Amino acid sequence: MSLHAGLPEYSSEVRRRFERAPRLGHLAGKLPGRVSGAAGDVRQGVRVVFEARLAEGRVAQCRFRAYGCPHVIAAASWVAEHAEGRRVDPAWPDVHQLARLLQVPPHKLGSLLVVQDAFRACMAAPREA
Amino acid sequence: MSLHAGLPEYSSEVRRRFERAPRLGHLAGKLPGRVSGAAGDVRQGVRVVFEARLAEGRVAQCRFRAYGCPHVIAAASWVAEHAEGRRVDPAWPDVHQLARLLQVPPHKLGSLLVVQDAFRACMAAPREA
Amino acid sequence: MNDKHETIYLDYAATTPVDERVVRCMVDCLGPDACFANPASSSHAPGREARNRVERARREVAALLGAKPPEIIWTSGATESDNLAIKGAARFHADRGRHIVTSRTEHKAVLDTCRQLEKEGWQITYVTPGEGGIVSAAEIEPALRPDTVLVSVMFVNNEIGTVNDLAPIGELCRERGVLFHVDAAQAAGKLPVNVDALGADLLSVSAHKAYGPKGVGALYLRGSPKSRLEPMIHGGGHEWGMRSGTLATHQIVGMGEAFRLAAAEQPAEAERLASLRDRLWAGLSGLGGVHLNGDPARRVPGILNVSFEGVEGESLLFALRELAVSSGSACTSASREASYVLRALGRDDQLAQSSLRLSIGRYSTREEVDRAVGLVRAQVERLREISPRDDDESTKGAA
Amino acid sequence: MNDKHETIYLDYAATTPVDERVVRCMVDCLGPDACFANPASSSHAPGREARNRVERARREVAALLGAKPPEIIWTSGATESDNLAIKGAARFHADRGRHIVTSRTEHKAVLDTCRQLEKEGWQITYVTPGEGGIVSAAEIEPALRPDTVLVSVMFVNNEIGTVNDLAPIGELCRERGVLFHVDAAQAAGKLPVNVDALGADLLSVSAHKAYGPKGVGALYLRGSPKSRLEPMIHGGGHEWGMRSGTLATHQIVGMGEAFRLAAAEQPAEAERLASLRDRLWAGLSGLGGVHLNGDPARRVPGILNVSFEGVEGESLLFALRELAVSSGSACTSASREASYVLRALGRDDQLAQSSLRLSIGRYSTREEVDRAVGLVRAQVERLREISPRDDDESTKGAA
Ligand SMILES: Cc1ncc(COP(=O)(O)O)c(C=O)c1O
Ligand SMILES: Cc1ncc(COP(=O)(O)O)c(C=O)c1O
Repeated sequence: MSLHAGLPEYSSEVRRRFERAPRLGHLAGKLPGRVSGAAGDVRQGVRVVFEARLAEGRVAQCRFRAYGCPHVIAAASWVAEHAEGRRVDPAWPDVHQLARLLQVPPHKLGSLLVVQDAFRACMAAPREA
Repeated sequence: MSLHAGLPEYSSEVRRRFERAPRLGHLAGKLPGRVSGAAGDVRQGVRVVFEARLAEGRVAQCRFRAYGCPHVIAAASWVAEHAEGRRVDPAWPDVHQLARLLQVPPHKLGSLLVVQDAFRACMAAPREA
Repeated sequence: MNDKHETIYLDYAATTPVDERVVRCMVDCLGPDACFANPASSSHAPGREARNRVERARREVAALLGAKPPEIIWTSGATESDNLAIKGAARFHADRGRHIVTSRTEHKAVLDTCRQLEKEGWQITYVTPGEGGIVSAAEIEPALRPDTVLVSVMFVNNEIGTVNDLAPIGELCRERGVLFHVDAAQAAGKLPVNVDALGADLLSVSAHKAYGPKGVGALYLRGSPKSRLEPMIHGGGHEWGMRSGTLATHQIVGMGEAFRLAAAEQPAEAERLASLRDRLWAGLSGLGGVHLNGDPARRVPGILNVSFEGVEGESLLFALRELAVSSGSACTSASREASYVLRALGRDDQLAQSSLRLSIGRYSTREEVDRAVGLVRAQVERLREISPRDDDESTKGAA
Repeated sequence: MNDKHETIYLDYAATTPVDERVVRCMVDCLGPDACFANPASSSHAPGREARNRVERARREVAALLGAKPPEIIWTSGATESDNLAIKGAARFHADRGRHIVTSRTEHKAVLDTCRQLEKEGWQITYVTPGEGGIVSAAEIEPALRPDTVLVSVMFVNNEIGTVNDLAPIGELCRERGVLFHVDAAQAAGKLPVNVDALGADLLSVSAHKAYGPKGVGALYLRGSPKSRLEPMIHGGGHEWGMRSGTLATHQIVGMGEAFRLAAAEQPAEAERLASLRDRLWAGLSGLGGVHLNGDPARRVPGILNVSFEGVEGESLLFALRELAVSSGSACTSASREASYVLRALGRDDQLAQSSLRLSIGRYSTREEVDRAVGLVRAQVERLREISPRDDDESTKGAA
């Protein structure tokens, strides 16, 4: 069983985000402008949820939760952190950019797509009043 | 090559006779009553030669030479030594007795037969005048 | 936490360290002043001394298995033993039939060998184990056919540590005139192994699962050298022509000593390990949402295979990198593939994918077990916190 | 003389002791505090460290042969390498043809493997070596056919120490699109071996002929892992699927270190051995009636094979039991069988049967050589005295 059960090399950025998980969590209380979105399925090994508060066409705050490998957790954390202050942009984030920044191996692109999908779903979701 | 190149176990009698070769040699000078006989072929790995001096129906002296494995050398030495004093007996020696006495493995019986044949040829040979 | 911390080794089922007493016996057969000669060099005393040590080791291995020394054939490990047993018997008895029965939870050394025979025209039935992953006569009997020549079932499963119910299978095979091969790589030295009690005609063992060296094993062949197998490796006719190649004295001597020690120490050690294992399980199961894989009772003392709800396997393994453990999933391939053994047991994908095999052994201590429990609990709790709740956004399964 | 005297080891061609520097590297991979983990356990740091050492060793072995690391496949020794090379290539390329060319003086690991393929439908041509036992393109070329898929010729003959003329055979094979396998078990570490210079597609080596451990070897496969062989041992897919089974870290590391040392020390050591060997030959040939078997010039420094007129082989061996040497005849079988290599060379039965292989190596000293010469001279003289003269009784050949 051990033969193929190797761990990939993780970049220091992935390691740091996996350990500390910055932007992990929920946005507390009732928040006007709150949106949330998710993608993936635990049964397939990846599920990511984002919550954000939008204000004036920008992401004011963003939090994530993730079930997945360290790359997924790191990517979700990176997206949540870097979303804050950005204009809402339906084309952001981009998996290839994420893969480059975090040094994610090519066979993990599918998992990163789930992160992208979850964030885009969040941006497109109806805002809480 | 080494796989089958083993040495058999030799009994202490075989070892002793191989080392010291009692009764090795020739009967020197011109001897009335001398007989000699041989058997075997160096190309087949065994050749044995006996010389004896017969007197009054008995073997007075006996010497051997041998080309062969330690069992052959020991058997020839044993035969030469034990022949001395014996009555000439066309049925002596007997390979099975030799094999027992010297603890010769069964696959060597063929080689002992050469010893037996050489001695019997010697006994049956015409005497020197 | 960093990678330079001392790792706690909990992977004894993958391989064991070589016992220092065994190392000494091995070193005694290596250097220029040691017993290094070729055991086939029967023309000289050093060669004969090497041969004597090889034969003494053969007696030790035979003794542990309840076999006769000539029934032990040295190999390079259980993988080769499994190959030689299955291909060797199948090819030798090809005229009697070309059907083989085995189980879905065998080691790859058996399964891949069977796949190869399928390519060569044999038919193989792979039975699904019964309750708790146990293979018993109830699964095997319906699979037998008039042209079945061989049944191959492992003694102890290497992933989940369960002990199959072999004696009735052996009896069944005897009745039907079918050869019975047992892969005992994970059993020898861990629990009593007796070829007669099992009814085994062929039995594979490896040294490195029992504190002997890697790269040496043996195949038991009932009635050898009169009974025969088709050899796989030709050249010189060592091992009654069934396995050629220079015998590796130090490896064989190491295996002999390891098996001798196992025979002497197994009962006490099994007790110690069972109690450590129970402590480990008590600590882990306290977390909640932790499942033991495989029958809880029919198992070797050293192996625990557990699945964790709500944590992903690769993250768990990485979070636990201070522990040397095996995972039930293959992370390096494109799509993460859950263990075929756990799938054969009917575990759902999430649980199969987040399983860990923790295996303890001769050098495991209570302190290590306690540290491991603390680490697993902390990391599982942390990963569960990172994970979305069932009630996070829409439903769990939605895309 | 008794058996307890210190034996002088003159059987380095049968096996060598493991160099103490190699022993240390091996021990570093054995015990509980050593690098003992399974190199396949990529899920944890100890496993990855073991894998790193295996890969370092692979680079050392590749370097000695002028190969790329992925072209090295670990095996249990040259016997397995020869089997895997010949059967693996033959079976993989069976659709291209089923004819193989080899020589009558190959090691049994090649000859018995070829015999097995004959049973399975292949045709084999066994060429007789040329002058002095040397196999060259002149012998091989006439044997090639349009359906020839493989030529297998050893580099150095293990019985007589001759060096075959391989580069032109490699070129010939390249031209004809035929695979070329070289059994280099007796060459690696003894003389420069370069797969490109030889034109070899496959090349077998063993650790224990070069001061590494018994039970580990390697097969070089040009272009691996892209080029493929039919594997013999299945189960888990180690070594790019071409040889399954747990990698024996200490064995592989030992082979790597042995080959690294050989690469560093070979030129100087070859010179030292050649001069010892010349001293040995001078001493023996002084006896008269002593014949050197095999070409006197094209040979490795370590091996002398000599035949003695007028002495029988078994008695010679027993008389020389203070020397650990190999004999050219098989004494345990019912009819003493002379070496097939010497017979292929055309030696008459008496000389073939009374041959000795004396092989020297890293720990051989001038004093040992001188003692050996003294012993051989004394014992040959004694046995010749015991032997009947040509003129004893009737003629030599009479029954
Ligand atoms: C059940 C089982 N069979 C076979 C093997 C293969 O044995 P080896 O590692 O000696 O090739 C193993 C271990 O790897 C095993 O656990
Ligand atoms: C030329 C040659 N080929 C193959 C072998 C077999 O190698 P191993 O002893 O590693 O099985 C040997 C030595 O035994 C040999 O000398």
